[in-house]
Amino acid sequence: MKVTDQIKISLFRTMLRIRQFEMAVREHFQKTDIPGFAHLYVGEEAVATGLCAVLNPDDYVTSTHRGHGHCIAKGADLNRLMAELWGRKTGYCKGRGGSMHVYAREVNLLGTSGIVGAGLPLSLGPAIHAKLNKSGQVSVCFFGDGAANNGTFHESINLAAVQKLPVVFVCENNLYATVTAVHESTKTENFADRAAGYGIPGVIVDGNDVMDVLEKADKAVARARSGKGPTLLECKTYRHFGHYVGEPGTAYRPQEERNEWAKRDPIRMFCTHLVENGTIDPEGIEAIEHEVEKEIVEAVEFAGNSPLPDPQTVAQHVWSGQ
Amino acid sequence: MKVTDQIKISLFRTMLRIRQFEMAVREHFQKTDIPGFAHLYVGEEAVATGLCAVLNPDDYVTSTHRGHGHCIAKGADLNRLMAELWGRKTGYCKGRGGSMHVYAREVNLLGTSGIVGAGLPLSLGPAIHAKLNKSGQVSVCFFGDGAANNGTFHESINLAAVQKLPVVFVCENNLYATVTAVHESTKTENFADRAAGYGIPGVIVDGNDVMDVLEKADKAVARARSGKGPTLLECKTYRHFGHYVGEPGTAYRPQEERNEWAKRDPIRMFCTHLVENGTIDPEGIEAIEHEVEKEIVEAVEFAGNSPLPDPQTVAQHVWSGQ
Amino acid sequence: MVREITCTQAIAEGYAVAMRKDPSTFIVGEGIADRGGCFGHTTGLLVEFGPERVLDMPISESGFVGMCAGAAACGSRAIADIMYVDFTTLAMDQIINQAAKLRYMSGGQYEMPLTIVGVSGANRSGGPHHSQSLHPLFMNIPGILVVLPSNAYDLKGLLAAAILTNDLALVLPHRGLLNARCGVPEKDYVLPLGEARVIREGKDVSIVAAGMMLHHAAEAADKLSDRGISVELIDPRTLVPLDENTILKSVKKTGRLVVVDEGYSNCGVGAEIIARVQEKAFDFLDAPMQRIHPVSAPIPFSPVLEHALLPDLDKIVDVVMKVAR
Amino acid sequence: MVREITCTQAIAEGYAVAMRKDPSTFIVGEGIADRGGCFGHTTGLLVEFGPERVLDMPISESGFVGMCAGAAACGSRAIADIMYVDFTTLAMDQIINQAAKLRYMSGGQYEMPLTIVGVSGANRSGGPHHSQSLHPLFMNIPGILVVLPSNAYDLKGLLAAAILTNDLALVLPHRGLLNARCGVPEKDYVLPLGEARVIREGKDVSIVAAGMMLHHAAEAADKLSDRGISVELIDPRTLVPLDENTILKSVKKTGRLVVVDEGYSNCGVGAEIIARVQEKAFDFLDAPMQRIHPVSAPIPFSPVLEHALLPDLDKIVDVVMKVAR
Ligand SMILES: Cc1ncc(C[n+]2csc(CCOP(=O)(O)OP(=O)(O)O)c2C)c(N)n1
Ligand SMILES: Cc1ncc(C[n+]2csc(CCOP(=O)(O)OP(=O)(O)O)c2C)c(N)n1
Ligand SMILES: [Mg+2]
Ligand SMILES: [Mg+2]
Repeated sequence: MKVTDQIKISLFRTMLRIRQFEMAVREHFQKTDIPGFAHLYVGEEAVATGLCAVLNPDDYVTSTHRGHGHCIAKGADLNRLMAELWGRKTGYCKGRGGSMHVYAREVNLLGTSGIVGAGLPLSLGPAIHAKLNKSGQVSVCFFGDGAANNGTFHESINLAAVQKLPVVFVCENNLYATVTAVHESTKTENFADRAAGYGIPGVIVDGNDVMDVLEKADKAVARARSGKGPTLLECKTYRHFGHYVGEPGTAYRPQEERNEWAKRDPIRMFCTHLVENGTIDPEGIEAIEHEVEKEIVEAVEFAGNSPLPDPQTVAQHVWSGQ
Repeated sequence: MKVTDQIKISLFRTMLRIRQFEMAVREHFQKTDIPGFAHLYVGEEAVATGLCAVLNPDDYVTSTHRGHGHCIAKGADLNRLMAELWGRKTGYCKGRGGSMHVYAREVNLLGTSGIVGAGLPLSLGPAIHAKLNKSGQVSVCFFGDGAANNGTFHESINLAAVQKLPVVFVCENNLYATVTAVHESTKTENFADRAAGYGIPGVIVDGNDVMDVLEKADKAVARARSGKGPTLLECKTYRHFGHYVGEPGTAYRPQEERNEWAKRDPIRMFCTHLVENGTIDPEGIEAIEHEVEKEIVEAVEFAGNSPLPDPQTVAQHVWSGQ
Repeated sequence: MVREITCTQAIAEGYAVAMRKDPSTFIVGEGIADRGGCFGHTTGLLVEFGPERVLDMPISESGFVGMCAGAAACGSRAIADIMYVDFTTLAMDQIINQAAKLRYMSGGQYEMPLTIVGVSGANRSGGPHHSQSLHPLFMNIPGILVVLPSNAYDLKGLLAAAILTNDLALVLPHRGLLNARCGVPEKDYVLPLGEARVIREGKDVSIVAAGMMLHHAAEAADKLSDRGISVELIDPRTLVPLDENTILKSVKKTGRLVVVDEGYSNCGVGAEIIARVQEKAFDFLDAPMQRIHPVSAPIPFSPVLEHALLPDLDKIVDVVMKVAR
Repeated sequence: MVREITCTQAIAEGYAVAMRKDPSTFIVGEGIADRGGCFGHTTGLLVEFGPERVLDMPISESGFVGMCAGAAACGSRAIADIMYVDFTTLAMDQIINQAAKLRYMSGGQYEMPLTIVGVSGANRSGGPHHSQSLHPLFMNIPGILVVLPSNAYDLKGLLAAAILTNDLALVLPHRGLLNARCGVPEKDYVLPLGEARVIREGKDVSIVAAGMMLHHAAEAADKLSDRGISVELIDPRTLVPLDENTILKSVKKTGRLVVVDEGYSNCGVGAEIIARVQEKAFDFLDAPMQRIHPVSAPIPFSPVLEHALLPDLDKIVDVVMKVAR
């Protein structure tokens, strides 16, 4: 894939969109406009953005509990996404799902998930569906370092490998699963090393460098699309905030480590790169910032003004034909 | 461990004991003396034998649906084992378990299993129990190539590795899981390669050479006992008969392959080795054969003459204190 | 004269009916392709439908059930043949938390045309891990159809129907009935889900029993008839949805009910049916309703113990005698 | 005056009681060691009992529950803190097929002193994967104790008791009650399992309700009393074993029964209790018994829907009014 300036600017815009969306979620969660839980993707925007940039609109994505970024990068409507988080009727799932159970069929998003690791088996579904239909679609499966120690990781990757399913497995290694550091839950150096045990390629990616993500994702997606089977990408990255809004994320993560990663903020790094290379000038950046800000304000307004679901409908959609 | 002639002869005796036990099981299953299912270990005797030869009596073993060999190698009483297979009151489990659910506490056998892969998580239990008690005991976990594709494999080995539990994971790769060849269920060349993904040693073993098994098991057990954590051993081997008694095992396994492995019969090979090296003479072999035969005849008699369980006791042992 | 086939053959035919009707249907499982399944119950599928639609799986129950759920959401029609229902425990998260909830969680965006087929029930010393009747667990979870056929005719038609609905369905052929034969048309057909069948009419006591238990109950009904007790016997055929009306109508006539089920008693099928009947036909009841289930213990291996655990002809006769008094 | 603590603190204290009493007891879970558990419910355990007995786990529910089952068989006393009961689906095979059956399968050779603790129930938009009440599934399987405490006092004493038995136990604190306080002695104590408590005596209608539902039922009882209906309210505290006698005694007095439970209706707690009562107190019943459960749907995220789904004060009052009439 040739990465034109236009594409680069759109990558920047997507990352910013995710960032600002998440900051708005944070604010409105704290104001209790948003119920339930909210796990923010701030700091990890380059992964979803670089990955989804190489996908076709009809490719599939399965996501995690930390899924807003994947939804946005895949093209989900910000209004309907925000409304879902607010538990409104206009949300993608009519308020039934909320942050941890967003599904958006119009962009082939097969769900965020409240069960860690559950997206891995599910992600094989779109892949075999595509294979049966010879549609050339690809399935991308995001999951965390914590999920990588669940049995679903093993069964799913092995099964995809042996069936040569068009899946790209994307481990977002942000070094922690809730409060547990990676080295406390596995003795492997890199999750990418596990790929060899399934006879597929494993690739380490700088998850804070959107261009590195895009480049390696492009290869993995091409490989999947051409029928050669899955790839395991391990994207090293970091969340800026706590595990969820309300959890400070400081007690178990050394200050120094947090500072180091703050310096490597994916958006700031890419912005600097774009400006330094003359892809865009600071005014251009500012213009995008304003445009995105407007989108987010609009999404918040849309969500806030949306009606609540009708309680009478609570039993609807359990069975088909309802 | 220094392998004396005496030990070698006892290895031979154990392998033969397993073989003859299994042949008796086969006969009495076909006669319908033995109900349920019977999965024979014939052809794989060197694995259990070599492994258990380096264990202490109080070390633990978890086994599989193909578990008679593990039971015998661990020192289970042939009479009580056979009686269990016959569903008799005198069996280890008073007839509640049968072939696929044998437990023998007196030799720390934590069970064969009707659920493939279920022994892997269970095997961590004795290990952490031993660690808590600083008892120096080791837990050995046998499982098949088919089980190695189950999520329990992944979770258990990773967990044992990160907790440095004294476990030895023994993959008995007999090239098939029921009718499915290894290469149809995974793209990995060797299961031992998966060990790297958990940061532990993975070792390929000639599962038909009892001396190779013993040597590598000795190292793995020593490593576990000294607190360095688990090892994954992959023992390449082959079952002579079908998946269970009644399944011919021929349709999906090429004749040539079966012939090749028949030539590598672990008992015959070791017998030749012993005789050629002068460890024992043919008369000595014959004497052992007769002794073992007697043991087996006795076990069959014991089982056949044992009373059935009392149907009135059917609800006993569901709850503690019953 | 109608051709007779076994339940094993009926499974293969039921699969084929659905796979013919909807070419988006595929089936996965362990050893189900060229080997025809461990009971021979998928014989012929690979030849008719080809290797793309009939796939062997590694021993990865969670992986392949989840794959089927995902594919079903995308619009394929999926069949996960899980061999024994005892193995659903390994895929429980994908069944309960994903497949059964996916339509609902998505607000109706996705359908779930997934059918899981697992041989169920105790028979000839399968032992604790190959004998269970786990349907009450699935009945408790909203969004799962539960089918418990008692004969090859129903099995073929109900299996096809389950596959062709857009709901998650669990179909549970009984291991002890796999070789049982009955007349089954060669042609493709589909039966409605949720319709009980009155097996025999009677006026003294109603018995509800599905799967293998129906056969014991039928024998019991014969014996009871000799003793002057007239049994109305009902095969619910599907437990979700349950044909409550047929049961209520019967109990309103007889005033007495016995439920026989091979699942466990506590929070089981008997409790559910009894609770419904007392609510909706309270004034018609002449005696406490009874339920007959296995003894509350894992299913033991030894034939004598297995027999002691399970409901059988004699236990049914005893209980019905008591109820009829 | 007795000190008041929350259910969260009561969990930590219940753990500590058992871990002090039996030094072979250890606890595992995700983030339960130096972080004190995701609800703060294991605070202090690491300091008191050390890193060998308080261990953090990878996200490997099947792995660590199985490990605990194995250790329990060997003679350690094991606690698997699984965070939310919704995650038991991932360990279902180890729970149902291994731990619950191991003593039985082994013919009594091994004990199973394993306790699984999972926060249960819907509260403030946990959504479909963090709100379930899955106890009916476990109640159906022989060999599992099921404890559903309604307050901090019971929680501490019943949790300790569950850990100190040699049976597999599931203890399910309600998420909505984690911050609820009541008087709890500082000293170590253990309560008997299987003893219901009559929360208030009454003569018109018996209500049985555990966990969070007890609190709604208690409010309803107040309101009903204003309307002249006298409710006898029973907290079963443990669902397995169930204190049938206390319930029967009450229904024999009132002639009317309503069961409220947060698990689903189909093959649920209401069905079970109703089936037992009609069998054993048939002649005492003056009206059909009723059960109140959530609407049969996954638990939705949006607060209005969540509220619509769950039993609450008004629904209980309505049903009891109907029953009492
Ligand atoms: C099966 C399961 N176990 C535990 C949890 C609780 N939990 C929610 S998020 C999380 C950590 C996940 O870590 P990781 O996969 O690395 O994702 P991250 O949060 O770092 O993005 C845990 C343990 C859960 N939701 N599901
Ligand atoms: C969870 C589960 N899935 C499927 C089965 C059915 N089954 C019994 S043995 C077996 C094959 C096991 O293969 P492997 O692990 O290689 O052991 P082997 O029989 O070759 O010794 C299968 C699929 C089972 N018992 N449990
Ligand atoms: Mg993480
Ligand atoms: Mg094998």
